[in-house]
Amino acid sequence: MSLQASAAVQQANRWDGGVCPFGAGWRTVMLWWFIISDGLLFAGFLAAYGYARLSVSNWPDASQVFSLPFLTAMTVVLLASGATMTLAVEAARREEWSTCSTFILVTGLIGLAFLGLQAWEWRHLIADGARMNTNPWGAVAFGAYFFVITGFHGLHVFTGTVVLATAARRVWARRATAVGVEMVGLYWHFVEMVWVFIFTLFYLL
Amino acid sequence: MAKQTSVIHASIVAALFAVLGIGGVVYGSRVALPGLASRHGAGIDAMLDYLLITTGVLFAVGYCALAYFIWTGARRGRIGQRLASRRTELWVSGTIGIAVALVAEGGVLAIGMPVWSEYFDATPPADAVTVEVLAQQFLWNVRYAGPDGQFGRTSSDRIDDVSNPMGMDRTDPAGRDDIITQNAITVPSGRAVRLRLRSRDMIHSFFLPHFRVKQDIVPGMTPEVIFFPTREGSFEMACTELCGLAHYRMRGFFDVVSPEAYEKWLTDQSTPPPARR
Amino acid sequence: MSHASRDTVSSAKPWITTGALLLLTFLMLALANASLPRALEIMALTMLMLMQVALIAGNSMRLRHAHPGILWTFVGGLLVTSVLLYVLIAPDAMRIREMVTRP
Amino acid sequence: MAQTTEQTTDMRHGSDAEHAHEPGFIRKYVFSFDHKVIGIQYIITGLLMALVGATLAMLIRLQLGWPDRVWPLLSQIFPKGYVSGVMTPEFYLAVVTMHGTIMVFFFMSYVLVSGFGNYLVPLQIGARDMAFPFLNMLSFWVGSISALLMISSFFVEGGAAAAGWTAYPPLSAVASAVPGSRNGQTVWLVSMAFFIASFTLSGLNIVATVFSERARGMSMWRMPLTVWSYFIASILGLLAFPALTAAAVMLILDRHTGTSFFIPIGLVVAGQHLSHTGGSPLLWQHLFWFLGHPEVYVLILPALGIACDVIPAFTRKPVFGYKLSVWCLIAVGALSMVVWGHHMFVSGMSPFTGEYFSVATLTITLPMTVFGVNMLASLWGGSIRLRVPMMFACAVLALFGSGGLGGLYLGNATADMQLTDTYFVVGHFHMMIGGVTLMATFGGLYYWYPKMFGRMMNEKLGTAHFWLTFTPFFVIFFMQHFLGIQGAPRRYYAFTAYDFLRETRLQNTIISSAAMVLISGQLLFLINFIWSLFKGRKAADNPWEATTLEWTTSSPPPHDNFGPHPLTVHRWAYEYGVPSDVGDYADQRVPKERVAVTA
Repeated sequence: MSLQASAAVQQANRWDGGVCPFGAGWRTVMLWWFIISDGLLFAGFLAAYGYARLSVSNWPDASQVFSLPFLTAMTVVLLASGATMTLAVEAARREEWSTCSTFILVTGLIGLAFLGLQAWEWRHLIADGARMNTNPWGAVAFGAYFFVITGFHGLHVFTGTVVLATAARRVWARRATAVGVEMVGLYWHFVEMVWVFIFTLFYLL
Repeated sequence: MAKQTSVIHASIVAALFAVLGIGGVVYGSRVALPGLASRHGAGIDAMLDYLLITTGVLFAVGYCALAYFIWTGARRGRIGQRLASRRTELWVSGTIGIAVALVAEGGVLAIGMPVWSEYFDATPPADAVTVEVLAQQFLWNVRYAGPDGQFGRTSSDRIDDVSNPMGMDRTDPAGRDDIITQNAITVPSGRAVRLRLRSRDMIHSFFLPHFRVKQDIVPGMTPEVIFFPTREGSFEMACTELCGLAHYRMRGFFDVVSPEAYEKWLTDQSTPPPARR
Repeated sequence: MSHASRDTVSSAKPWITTGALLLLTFLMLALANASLPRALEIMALTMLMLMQVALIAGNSMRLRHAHPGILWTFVGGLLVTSVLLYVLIAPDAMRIREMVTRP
Repeated sequence: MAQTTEQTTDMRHGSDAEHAHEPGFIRKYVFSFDHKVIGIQYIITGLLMALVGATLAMLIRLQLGWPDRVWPLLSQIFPKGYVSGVMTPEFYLAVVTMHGTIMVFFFMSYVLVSGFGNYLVPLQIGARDMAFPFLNMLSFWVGSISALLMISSFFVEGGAAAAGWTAYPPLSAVASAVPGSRNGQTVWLVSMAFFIASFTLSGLNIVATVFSERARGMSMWRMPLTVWSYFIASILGLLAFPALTAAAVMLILDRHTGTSFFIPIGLVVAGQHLSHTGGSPLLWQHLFWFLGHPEVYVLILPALGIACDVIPAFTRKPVFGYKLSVWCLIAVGALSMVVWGHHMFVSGMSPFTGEYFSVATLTITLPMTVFGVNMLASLWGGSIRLRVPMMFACAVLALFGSGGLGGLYLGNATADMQLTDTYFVVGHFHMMIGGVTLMATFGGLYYWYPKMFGRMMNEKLGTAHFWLTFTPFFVIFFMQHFLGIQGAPRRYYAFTAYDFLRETRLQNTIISSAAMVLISGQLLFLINFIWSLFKGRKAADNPWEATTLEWTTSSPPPHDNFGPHPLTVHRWAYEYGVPSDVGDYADQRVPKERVAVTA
C-alpha cells in the first residue's frame, strides 16, 4: 500500500479527492452506472409494456399462456446460478482460484441451461401460434412485447455466459483479480434481478 | 493606447447588447397574433399578453444590465469587490429567482390554468354544432350528421380513396343523410362548435390560428375540441404536425356564417350527393 | 490478504439467499393463481418482487456492504427513474383506452 | 474497509504501464487512449459534422427565404434533391430532419459534451487520464461509425430520414408515408443506436472519472463549474438515453417485422390498408421525450459550465454564488427528468398530466433563473477584459436569457396551445440548444485553443467572427419567435399556401439573408482555426491568467498531463482578485501558505 493512498484514506472527508468517495474503485462505480443505464433499457421496455397493457382491454391471461411449472423451473435455474456466482466471488476473495473457476464454470453452465429452457419456451409458444405480430390469445402487442423483453433478457444472459467463460479462463490461468470476479458477479446478479422484474411484471401480473 | 481601444471596443459590444435588448422589445411589440375569433382564445391571448409584457420587461432589463456591466467593467482597472458575501449572493439571486418564478408560475396558475381547464374539461353545450373531421394525407374530410342528427357508422376497412374516403357504412340508415365535404367546415355563429377529430394515417394537428385552437390528431385516438366562435368570416385552417410531403399545403377553410346562411348551406349540401370540392 | 477474511461470509449464506428467493417465488406463484382482487394482487406481487430485488441487490450484489452512496445511486438511478417514467405515462394509456372504446 | 485501500492503490497506479513507453503514430493520433487526443478527435469530427449541418441549414433557408426562386447550380450539386432548380419537398424534409439530427447529436453532443468533456474533465480535476482510456477510444470510434452511417443515409433509396429529428411514428414507421421512411429511417435508427452506445461509454467514463480520479484536495466543492456540469450532464445522459434505445428497437421492429408497438389499428396510408393493429404513437413520443428533454440539458449544462469558467478569467473575480450555482445545476438536472411531457401538451395527453407537466416545467424556472442571475452577477464589479472568449461568454448569457424567457411561453400549457409546433419553438430551441451551445463552443474553443494546440488564435479575426456570429444569430432566431406568434407552423416547405402567413414572407427573406451572413461568417473561424494551428502566436502555459488546473501544465499538456508526481489541490477554482506573486490570482495548486484561501 502506497503512502499517499493511506494518507488519502485517512482524510476525514472521502469527497476531498485522491480517493473514490464510495469506498470502491472506478471499476465498481462505472459498473454500477452501467447497470443502472442497462437496467433503464429494460425499464423502457417494461414501461412500454405496461403502457400497452393499460391501453388495451384484451390482454391475454398469462396463466393460460405460460406453463407455470416450466416457468418455475426457469426461475429456479437462474436463481441457483446466482448462488454459485456468489460462491465464485467468495472463492476469489479467499484467492482459492480453482474453486472460483469451477464455480464460474458451473454458473455459466446453469446460464446455458436457462437459455436452453428459454429456447424451449419460445419454440413451444411459436408452435402455439405466437408471433411478433399475432397470437391466438388476445392483444396483438402481447407477442411482440413477449419476444422483445424475453429476447433482450436472453441476450443479456448470453452475453453473461460469454463473460463468464472468459472469466473462468482468466481465473484458471491465474490472471484474474478478486475485483474482476466481483465485477462479473455484479453483472450476473443484475441479469438475475432483471429476470425477477420480468417474471413478476410480465409472467405473473 | 491598447486600453483606449479596448474601452471603445467594449462600449461597442455593450451598445450591441443594449440595442438588441431594446430593439427586440420594440420589434416584438409591433408583431400581432392573428385576429382573435373565439371565446376561449381571449384567455390564451391574455396569457400571451401577460407573458409578452413581463418577459419583455425582463428581457430589456437583462440585456441592459449585461450592457451596463460590460460598459462599466471594461473601464475598471481593478475589480470593485472580490466576493459578494454569501448572504448578498443568496439574497440577490434568490430574490430575482423567486421573483421570476413567481411571474412564471403565478401567471400560469392565475391566467393559464382556468383557460386550460375551460378548454379541456368543457362539457359541450346542448346546442353545439358537432362536426367530425377525418384527417388524411393531405386533406381534411369533414362530416356533418345531417338532418337526423346522427352520424352513420364508419370503419377503416371500408375506406377507399376514391369512392369512400371516410369509410362510411352505406348500410347504416343513420349515415344516409350525413353531409361530407372536404377541406371546408361551415358553422353558424352564436353556437359552440364541437369537433371530433380523427386521423386515418399520420399524426396531423388541427390548427385554427384565429381561434387559438390546436389539437394533434394522433391516429387511434379521437380527441374532441369544443370552442365558441365570436365573429363571422372565412378563416384558414392548417396542419401543424409534420405529416408528409404536402404538409405545408394541407389547407382548409373554417367558415363562420350567420345562422340563416348556415341553414341554407345545410339544405344546399343535403340535396345533391356529396361532391368533392 | 488479511482483510479479506473479515468480509467473507460462510458458504451457507448464498444458499440461504437463494432459498429465500425461491420461497418468495413460490409465494408469488401461489398468489398469482389465487383469485385475489386485481388491485390487491398487483400490490402484493409488486411488494414481493421488491423484496426479491432487495435480496439480490443487498446480499448477492453486496449493496448491504457497500457505501450508502452506491445504494442511493442505484435506488435513485434505476428504481425511482423507472417508476417516474411509468407513473407519468400511465394516465395517457388509460386515456387512450377511453378514446378507443368511444363509439 | 481495508479492501478499499487496495482498490485505491490500484486505481491511482493501475494504468501506469500504458504510459510508460512512447506509442507509435497510430496509437498516438488515431486509436489513441489519451483523453486529450480523443477530445480533439471528437471536436474535429463534430466541427466537420457542423459543416454538413450548416450546409443543410443553408439549403433550408434558401428554400424558405426565396420559395419562388430557381437555383440551377443546386440542381447540379444535388441532382435528386433539386428538380430543374427547385427543391423537392422530399429533399426538404430530409434536409430538415438531418439538420436537426446532425446538429443535436453529432455536433453539439460531440464537440461540447464528448469533445470538451474528454479534454477538460481529467485536466481540470488533476487526473492523468480518464478512468478507463480504452473505453474512451472505443466510444470515439463507435461514435464515428454512427456519424458515417448518418451521413450515408442520404444515399440510400428514398433518401435520408424525413420524419423530423423526433421521428414520430407513424410517419417514421410506415415506409409509404414519406420517401425518407423507406430506408433512410432505418439507417437513422441504427445510427442512433450506435450513437447511444458511444455516448453511454463516454458518459460512464466521465462519471467514474469525476468520482474516482480527482487529485488529492480536489473536493467536490473545489471543482470548476465545467466539471460539475459535465458530471451532471453525463448522469442525465446515462439515465435518459436507454429509453430511446428501447424505443428505437421497437420502431425498427415495427418497420421490419410487422409488430405494432407504435402503429394503431386501421391505418390507410397512400390508399393501402395496413395490417398493423393496436399500438400507440403517443408511446413513442413519451419514450422519445423522456430522452429528448434531458438531452437538451445534457447539451446546455456543459455550455453554461464553460461560460461560468470563462467569465471569471476575464472579469478577474470569482463566479457569483458558486455553491448556489452547483445546487441549481443539480436541481435542474433532477427536474429535467420529469418534465418531458411539455413537448406533448396538444398531443391529446391526459389533461391532468398536462397540468402537472406545466407546473413542473415552470418549476425549472427557479433554479435556471438563479443560475442565470449568478452568471450575470459574475460580471458585476469585475474588471472586464473583453477578449474573444469573453465576448462569446456574454453571448451565451444573452441567448440563455432570451431562450429562458421563451421557455416560459412553451412550458406554460395555455400559451403553448397556440405556439407549439410553430416557429416560436424553432426560435426557442435554437436560442437554447442552438445558440447557447454554439456560443459556448466557440467561446470554449477560443479559450482552450492555446491549451490544445499551443498557439493563440487570432484576436482580430475572432472579434470579427463574434460579430458575424452573434448578431445574425440573434436576429434570425429572435425573429423566428415572432413568426411563431403570427402562427407560422414549423417544418413547412414553403409559406406560400396561406393568406394569414402572407406577411411572414418578408420576414423569412430577412431571416434567410441573416442566415447567409451567419454561415459565411463561419469561414472566418475556419480560417482562424487552421491558420493559427501553424502560424498562431505561441501560447504561454497560462495565457489568460486563469486558475483552474489545466493552466498549470504546459501548452499543450504532456501525455500524462501533470508529470509523474501526484499533484495536490489547495483551493477552489476561482481564486481571482487576490494578491499573489504572479498577479491577481492564485491557481488551484498554489499552497495555502503562499496565498490565503478565501473560499
